Amino acid sequence: MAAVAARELRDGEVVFVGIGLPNLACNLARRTHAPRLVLIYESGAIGAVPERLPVSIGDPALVTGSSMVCGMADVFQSILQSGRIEVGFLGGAQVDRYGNINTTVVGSYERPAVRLPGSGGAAEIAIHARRLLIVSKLSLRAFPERVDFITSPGQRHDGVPRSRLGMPGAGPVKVITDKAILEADEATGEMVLAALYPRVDDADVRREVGWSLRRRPRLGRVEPPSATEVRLLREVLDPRRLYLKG
Amino acid sequence: MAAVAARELRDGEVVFVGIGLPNLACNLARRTHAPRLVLIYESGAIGAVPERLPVSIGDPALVTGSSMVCGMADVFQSILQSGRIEVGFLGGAQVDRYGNINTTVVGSYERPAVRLPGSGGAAEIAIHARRLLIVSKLSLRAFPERVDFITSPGQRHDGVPRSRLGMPGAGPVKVITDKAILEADEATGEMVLAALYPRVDDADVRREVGWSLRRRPRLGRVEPPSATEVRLLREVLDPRRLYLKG
Amino acid sequence: MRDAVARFVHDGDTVVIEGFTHLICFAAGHEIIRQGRRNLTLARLTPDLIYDQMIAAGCARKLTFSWAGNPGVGSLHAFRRAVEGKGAAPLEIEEYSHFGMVARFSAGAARLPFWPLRNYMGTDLPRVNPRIRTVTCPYTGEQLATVPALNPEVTIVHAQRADAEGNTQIWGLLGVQKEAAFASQRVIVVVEELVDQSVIRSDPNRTVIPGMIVHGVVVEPWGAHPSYVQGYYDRDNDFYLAWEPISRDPDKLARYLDEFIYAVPDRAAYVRKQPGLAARLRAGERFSSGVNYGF
Amino acid sequence: MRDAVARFVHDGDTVVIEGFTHLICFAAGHEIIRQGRRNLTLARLTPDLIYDQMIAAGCARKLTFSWAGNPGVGSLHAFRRAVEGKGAAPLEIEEYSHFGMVARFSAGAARLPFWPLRNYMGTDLPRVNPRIRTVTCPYTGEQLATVPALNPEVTIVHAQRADAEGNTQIWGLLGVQKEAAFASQRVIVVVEELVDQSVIRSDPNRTVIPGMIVHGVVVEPWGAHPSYVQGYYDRDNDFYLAWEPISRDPDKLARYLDEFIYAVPDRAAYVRKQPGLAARLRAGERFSSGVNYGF
Repeated sequence: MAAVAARELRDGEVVFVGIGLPNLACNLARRTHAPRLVLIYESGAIGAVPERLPVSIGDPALVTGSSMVCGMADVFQSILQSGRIEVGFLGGAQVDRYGNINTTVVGSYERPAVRLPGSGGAAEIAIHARRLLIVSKLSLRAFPERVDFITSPGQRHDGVPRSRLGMPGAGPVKVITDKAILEADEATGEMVLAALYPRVDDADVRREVGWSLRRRPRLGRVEPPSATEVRLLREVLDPRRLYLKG
Repeated sequence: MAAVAARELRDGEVVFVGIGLPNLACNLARRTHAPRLVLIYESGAIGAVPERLPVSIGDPALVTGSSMVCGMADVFQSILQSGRIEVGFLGGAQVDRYGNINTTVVGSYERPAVRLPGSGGAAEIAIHARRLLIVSKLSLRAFPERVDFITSPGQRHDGVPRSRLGMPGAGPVKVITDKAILEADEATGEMVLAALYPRVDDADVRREVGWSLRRRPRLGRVEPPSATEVRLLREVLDPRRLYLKG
Repeated sequence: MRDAVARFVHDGDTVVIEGFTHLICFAAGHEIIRQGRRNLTLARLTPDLIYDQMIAAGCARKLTFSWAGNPGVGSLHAFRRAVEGKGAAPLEIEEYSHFGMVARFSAGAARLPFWPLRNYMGTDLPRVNPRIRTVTCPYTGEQLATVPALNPEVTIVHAQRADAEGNTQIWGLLGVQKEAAFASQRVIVVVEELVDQSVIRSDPNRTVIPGMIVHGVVVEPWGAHPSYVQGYYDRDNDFYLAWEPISRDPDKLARYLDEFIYAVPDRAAYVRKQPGLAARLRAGERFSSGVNYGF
Repeated sequence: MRDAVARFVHDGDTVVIEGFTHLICFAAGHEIIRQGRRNLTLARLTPDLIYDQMIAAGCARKLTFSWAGNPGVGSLHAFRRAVEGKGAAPLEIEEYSHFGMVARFSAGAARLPFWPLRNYMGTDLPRVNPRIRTVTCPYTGEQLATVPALNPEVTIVHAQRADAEGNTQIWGLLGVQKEAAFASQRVIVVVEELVDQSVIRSDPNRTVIPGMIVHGVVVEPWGAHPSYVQGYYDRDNDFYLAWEPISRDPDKLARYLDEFIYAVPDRAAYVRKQPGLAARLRAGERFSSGVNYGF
């Protein structure tokens, strides 16, 4: 998933980087096709060039050698709210038909079965980033028809498109999973099947999605990670396998 | 006036310092009875210890050796609006019966006879400083019954007391002139005669004030500058007589 | 630290120990636990291990926050047990996003009653938090979200250095240290090093918190561990990993509190109990050069 | 500078050359005059000598400001003639206080349509400026003043140093340089020194403006004279005094523009015309020491 996500980034773009896989993807892109990618962390590090894989979004390695450190009021007001983030990355415990994301609770808010961490910066990233990439492993539990709680808004809320709700960014344009890539359909706002990984078919994906998944007329093929991508990920970026499993 | 104004400052107070006489008064107080006075300039210098008399409120000597420099958004929001300035100092082309100050226009706003600089930080200093000292030379032109334009509000506006208008600070409590000290009357909000300089009488002051000036039942006597005050002002603080005339 | 907490932190207060990953003052949290404060409203963006410990110790009545997890590791289990109804005591929560919490501190620092932000449309947060409201722009007519000011009774800020008057310098991640301090009625600054005022005054642009708003300065080396201090010591990521099994098991958690908080009198004793800290975490050297303040 | 002004500053634009006493980019103002820009809306807190010169040269249609004087000296006479109806051309004005202008830039930087502030009650400013309005707090019901966002087409910021990507470092007085840059559609940074990015990256907390919002970087030593640059040269207070009689007399002012602006091709020539500058104004040395960014 990290290698697939990395390919979605264009050189010179300004990316709001989350921890974990998104961080791996951004640093991989910076070392392959996008050396001028500007990495911004919500902790306030801009133009970070981490010498080690940051364990948290506030790792000291994000500060040392970065081009600017600013307070979080500047990050959220003058950088994110001002529309300067071109790409946002989010994961989520649940992702639904319209790309709404839940990282707050499983079950009811008042008596949750599982209490998750909550929004952090996710709600505002989903609202303001010019385009949003969701990264999440495919499973029936993670892809319900409707999330239990909307932490970060997707393409529609109760049938109303996001632009009508006043959201500046384009919202989730792609969902990158471990088996396929889904894309937002321009007309309906639904996440539809757009491309398959090697040795995965249509039915493998449908089995793990909780709604009747539509598909693009012509499906793309996701290229497997190249030897360079694999080497960089395993040997340089995450040699201790903090985020890469298997 | 500088020496008289300096005596109004208590040790340890936080003072918002204007340029010219207020700056002289603050630095005199710091070198006499109030060594722990905290000088804050609207330009963002906090705890300034200027090695030379600053010609402007943005002089580099206010920065070098100060305890903090911050942006002007912090100065106005987190320091002034938050109620942390204990004393403000303002001058003005016109000061009226209720301590309203005009530094904007003589004549009408649309076709002014004389266009003055405007508010700068004066309006908000008059609104937020916990108490305000006005420093102005006495003259009929400078002390009209009603100013042509209210740049910085005094004790009353169209008869309404400032507290009813939602102003946090106590407003102008004293007007320090070159002949007398006026004080705000607690009941009426009017500036009334409170103390006279040596060799000045009641009538000398009334002659230069454009309203029927009331007086405290018992008038104070303003002590002339001491030898130390005169020496500090003339030899140390303003040897080139930028602000001290005569 | 003992005197500062005794004097400035009272039962029932809203208490903020801020710091975004960087500069989280565990020394202050531990002392509050030791002194047995109760019914606190704890507020910070990321409760982190420090509030998980304070919740487990029974200090908190309420938590105001925006992201409650162990970053890169997992859950804060004492927090989860309380919220999922499995804890010893109930815990009221008031929840925002990071931007919302930042805006609450900004409003508090400016002493405005609210802060406007373009946010929350399409999310369920305003449904479960009625303090997220809207205001109509007097120029464009559009609706914007608002959050209310947060003005805690006491804020504790960890920093690299300060002078005796409390003029405080921070570098590396700044989080909302400045806004939280300005928003607070009382401010305690905890520093790695107390320096002469000439050090502060030689680089005034580095000062983040002015002494005029500081009520107490405490010198406490290693006071942020297992959090970190740029230029002094690294984050103890191993401890953050170790917290997962400790906090998952209420008995283990109680034993941790006993051994590392109740049984030690102060921070110096806490550091002595862990002799490898300096060797393992002491920061390397990456000095910046100076700039000219002359005129 | 010639290319940057030609490319980024257009007739009819709202132009901001900020800097509070410190870092006022006269080099940019002079180049705009030389290139004969017209119908500009000039905005800054303190018009200072730079906008007095631009008004005299006929560049401005409108002025947005909060304090229009020659600090410690007297008036800006070209401005006064225009406003008092004695100038060659009318000048529209839009007037705030400093706090109001700061709030306008803050709103612009955050891309909010307005900013709330507790201000203006009891003053005549809202009477003459209908863009100062009010909003009702959704929590307390109280009325607060508002000002509208200011989002200029182009902002020019002078600074001590930047790297080639526009990451810009400033120390000494910061004014509203950061807010004005973030509020602007286009940003030109003018620096005393272009430095390698390793210099910037060795002290990232010193960076005030990130390269990602900068459109052009111009290297122009002495570009702020007669304003000043902390650590590089002092303010030319003698010139500010000399401006009073020049600006008071329209003929003298025209001759000044001819000699020091129209007759010189660029800033280097302007500096060569005044051979004593460095000897008179070069800054002394008061270096800060470095801090450790290691981990």
